[in-house]
Amino acid sequence: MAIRRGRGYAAVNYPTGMNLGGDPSQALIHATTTGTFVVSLSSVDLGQGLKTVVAQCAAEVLGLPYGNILVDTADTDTGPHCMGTFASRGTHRVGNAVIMAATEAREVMLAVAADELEVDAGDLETDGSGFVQVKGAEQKRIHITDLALAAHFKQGRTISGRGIFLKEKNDPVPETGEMDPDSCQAHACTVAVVDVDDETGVVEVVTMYNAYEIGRALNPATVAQQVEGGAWMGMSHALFEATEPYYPARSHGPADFSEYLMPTAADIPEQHSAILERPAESGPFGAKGIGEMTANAPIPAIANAIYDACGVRLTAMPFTPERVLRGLDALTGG
Amino acid sequence: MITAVRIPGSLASAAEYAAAGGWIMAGGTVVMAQVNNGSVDASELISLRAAGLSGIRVADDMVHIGATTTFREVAELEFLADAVRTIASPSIRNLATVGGNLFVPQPYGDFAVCLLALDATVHIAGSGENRAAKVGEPLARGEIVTGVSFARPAAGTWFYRKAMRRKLNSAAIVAVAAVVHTEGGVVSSARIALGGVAPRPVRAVSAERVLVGRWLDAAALDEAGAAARADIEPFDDAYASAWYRTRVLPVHLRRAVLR
Amino acid sequence: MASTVVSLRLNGRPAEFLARPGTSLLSSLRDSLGLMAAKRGCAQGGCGTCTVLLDGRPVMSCLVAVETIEGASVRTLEGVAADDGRLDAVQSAFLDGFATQCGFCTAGMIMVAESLLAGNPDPSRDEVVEAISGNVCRCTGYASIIAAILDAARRKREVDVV
Amino acid sequence: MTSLDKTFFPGEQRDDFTVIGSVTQRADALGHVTGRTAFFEDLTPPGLLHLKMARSQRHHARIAGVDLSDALAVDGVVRILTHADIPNNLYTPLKLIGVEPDDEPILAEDTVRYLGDPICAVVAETEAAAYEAVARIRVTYQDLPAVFDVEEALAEGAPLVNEYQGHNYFTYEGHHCRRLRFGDVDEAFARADHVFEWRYESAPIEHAPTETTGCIVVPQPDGRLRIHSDTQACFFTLDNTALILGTPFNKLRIVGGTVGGGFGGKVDIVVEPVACVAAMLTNRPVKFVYTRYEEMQVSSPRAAERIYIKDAVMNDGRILGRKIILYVDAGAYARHSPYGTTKAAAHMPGPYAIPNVWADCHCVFTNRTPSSAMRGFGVTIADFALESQMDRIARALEMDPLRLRLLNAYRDGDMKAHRKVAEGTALIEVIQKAAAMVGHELPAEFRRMSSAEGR
Repeated sequence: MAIRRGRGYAAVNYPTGMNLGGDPSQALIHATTTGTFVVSLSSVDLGQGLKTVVAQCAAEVLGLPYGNILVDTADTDTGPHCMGTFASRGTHRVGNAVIMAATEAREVMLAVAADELEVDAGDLETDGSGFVQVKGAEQKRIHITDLALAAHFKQGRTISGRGIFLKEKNDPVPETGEMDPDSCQAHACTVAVVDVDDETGVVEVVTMYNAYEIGRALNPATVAQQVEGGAWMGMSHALFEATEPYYPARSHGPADFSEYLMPTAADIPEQHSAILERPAESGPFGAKGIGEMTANAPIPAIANAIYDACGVRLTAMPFTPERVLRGLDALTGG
Repeated sequence: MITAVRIPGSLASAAEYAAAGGWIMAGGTVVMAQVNNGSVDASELISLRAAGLSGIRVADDMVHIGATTTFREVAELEFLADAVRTIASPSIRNLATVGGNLFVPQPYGDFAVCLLALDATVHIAGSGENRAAKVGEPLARGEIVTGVSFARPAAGTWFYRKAMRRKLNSAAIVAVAAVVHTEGGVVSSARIALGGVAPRPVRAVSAERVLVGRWLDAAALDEAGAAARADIEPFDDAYASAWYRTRVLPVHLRRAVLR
Repeated sequence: MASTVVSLRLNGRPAEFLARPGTSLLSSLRDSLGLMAAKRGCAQGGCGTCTVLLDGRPVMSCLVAVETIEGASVRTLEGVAADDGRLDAVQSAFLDGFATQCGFCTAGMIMVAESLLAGNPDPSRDEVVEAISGNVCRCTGYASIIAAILDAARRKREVDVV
Repeated sequence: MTSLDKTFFPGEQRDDFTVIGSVTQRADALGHVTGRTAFFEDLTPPGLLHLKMARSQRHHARIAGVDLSDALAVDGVVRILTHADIPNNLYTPLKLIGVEPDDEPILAEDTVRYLGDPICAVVAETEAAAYEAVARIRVTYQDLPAVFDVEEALAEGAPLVNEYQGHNYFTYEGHHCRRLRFGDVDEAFARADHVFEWRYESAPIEHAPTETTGCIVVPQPDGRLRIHSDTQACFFTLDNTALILGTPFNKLRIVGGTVGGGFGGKVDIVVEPVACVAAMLTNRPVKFVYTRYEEMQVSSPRAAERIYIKDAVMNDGRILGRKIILYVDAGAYARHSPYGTTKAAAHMPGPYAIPNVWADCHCVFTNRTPSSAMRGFGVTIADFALESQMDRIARALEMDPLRLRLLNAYRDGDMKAHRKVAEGTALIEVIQKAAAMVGHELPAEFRRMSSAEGR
């Protein structure tokens, strides 16, 4: 019996946004009378943290603290249209729409402040803590709460903005497949280290090293969540998952979480991930969509590591102990 | 649809309800899952929670475990702790019982495999005489398992290994439980039970025959493991194919004993 | 098919409610008592999203026939924070450690951790892993959850020393 | 451990942000750790009815008869819906972006096409009564031949899976597949030092969110329906549901946005339409939430794929041409698979500059659970094939697998096979970084490579 160690590589790219475009999202933003900004959307947070990251986008553009932003979303009576949360489009599409809406609202906010401070709006800046101030004369300033009250009760103006992101729909040329299928591409390279038990065919992923290029990490903590959870899912796909374990035969489909195999907390590898940033021109602050791609590179990296470890080339997912062992038997003529 | 849940305060009362056709439930880990998806083919549930069947007694190396003793409690028997840790998850082991495990189909029911290897006696009560049975014997309507008993194996004679697709909380690909005695390195007796490789826990009698009289080494165990293929009725399921179970059975039999 | 009155000690307070025959503790918590922290992820005991503490020990509440635990003590995530809303160490560690994503498994994970740390103030990583081995998370890959539980243990020990 | 490496692309960075790029606590985390985040199923409107589905127990069959009499006799059953109750029973979700034809019934009419195809919806006062009634519905089937293999499905004489599609493939503007034609692959194979051809395959994969797909529909005093749903796409669900119900769009309101994991599985429109019909016909709130079994076996998985890749390769590792034949197993109905198959075609030939590319990507119908979108839609399985292929080429040529990739990596300015000029590329850099992380030594010329510099 031997445990055989191997290392495998894979490098991938992944498109952001619904294939071929035609997938708009809108955002509306308005200030309450006390200077909180409400971002109205109909977009869905699946747990990836969309609400958090679009609030960050709004705060950044408005020059206000994150705490001044409320996100009200996913009610079709109150939120403007969003195509949906899929295709790694949420941060990209909705982020851009929110930036556009917040930019319009910021212009009004500065115009209101200019009237209150009796200066030119072009001479104003935000300090990030809640004040609008005169550049170079920071003592001349007004707090967002006073500013919003003045807009409503004195000046009779709404501090609000509208935003939309639309990449025009593109139809592929039927003969050649010529098309414009993406807004930008994110990138990943995985190195997987595996141990193969050559008597049982059991594969253990020992370590995964991942390098991701994601445009910009808008919130490094939620980026880390996506990449760690996504790489786990990739490893799970690679070694365990199938709703039809005897595909294309339709038998023994798992009915529950006992039969549908995914790694438990005891089966996870050590993960080391590095994030690279090459801001995308089309992305909100350069961000690309990364929700999906994190699961992809681990699968071939693990297949290639298994080959490196024991010489068995697996061409069918998932890489079950049975497939590894049949491969080993074939190598030894067993 | 369930129309009543009985919680008898005594064994006699439980037996009466059982004779009337209700489903017996101890920890609920199997029965409640079926209640929840509407697949229980009975209208009454009989909970044994208050029937006084819980507890572990150890006297003169004889162990008696009450039917509704949970696996959390069984894990306190040191030699069985490792085996118990391979059964489901701690949250399930806080509910699941020894009695219930006897009725779980393979590839679940690991403790029944242990009991078979331990040559345990299953104590059964019912409307008539109480009786003692072997692991795997069917119950008549109205009968209730009250507990199991077995001799605690001597130090160094108990072996257990469960091969799973995951490291924790998964069904058996192959479970091996064995009591093997040696004298001067030579096997004097072996009682081996297997799980995951037949619809019920099975004795690997062919493997036992190979081992007795042999040095307990890898070669003997590999030969025994190969022989054990005659004792199994392996099946395909969501975890592994019959081919794979058969293929790795000798590996796990050897690893169970040589660790 | 008469319902039964069941009384429990629920998050330290008495609770009394009606249950139809065969009702699970999970259904009673959610449908009769309005306690929604425990989730119905599978109703088969396979996911752990419904984990609560029954007499101090974690159980899948979907597998407990509520009529059979008359008089028992049940603790849910709603009963973990202090009455004034202060989070306990496990909750704080999950929050600070970014150990939640969609949040659907969180209640079960926290309840398992509460029970583990009550009995074992300094668990090893392996002990944490085994404790949560019945709880499925599809988002995180588990590493942040394991780290948060170990961090919670440290926080609790520091508080105890002070 | 995850860390940011700012040393790459130094000229393209901007760091004058205050909120962007900083660790910010999640807006939803406090609700999660206190158990107070409200998911759709945490709503218990008074008078709530429960809907459970009676499903096909055959892979492919004519329905000879459905007997509801025993089921209707179950105490607590309020109504049993059949296809006749659904105003526009036939649909396809992508009709919103112009995809045709409608090919899937909400409730089966005369044929079932996969194990689990919905037939009747029981609406009852309790879940237990609904289950009991489902068990008592008697469906008489006349079995039809079924096909489960994508290539067998395309062979002459295969049973027709979906007569609305007319073939066992989705038709792309008159073609039996989505085509990609770039350069001249045959010429590349003729010129190549080596030709490598291998096959790859996957099985269907479940999203397995911890929260299953579901909704609660609550009739409102103004006659509208409020739909509490865990959909990933509120308006997409609303628009499709309104079309199926034949109601004005503004009769419906979707409230959602808090989802216990989606991963693409909650883009399908599989619970809302029938729950809305039930709510309209009973004028009571109705809950339809998938059981874990339904989520595992009936909800659409990630499609199984079969991929053949044939490469024309030179001795120095340059790939001259790549020919791909790809089959997506869509199952019995189209759902989102025509789109996913096009996305797979657009992804070819992977992140490499290959001057000659030919791909036929087939969206194939078989008698299994319809597949649909999942994280990495159209790409995940292709990447398994493409990157396994790269590893095998490297080994066949006895080349360093990273240098092979770097040599062929696409860069800014390269024309992709779908005739879009590449920009913002960074494949070279992620490979360089990964190599550094594991101590895989690269010669200076490979360390100096840059995606931003054309070749």
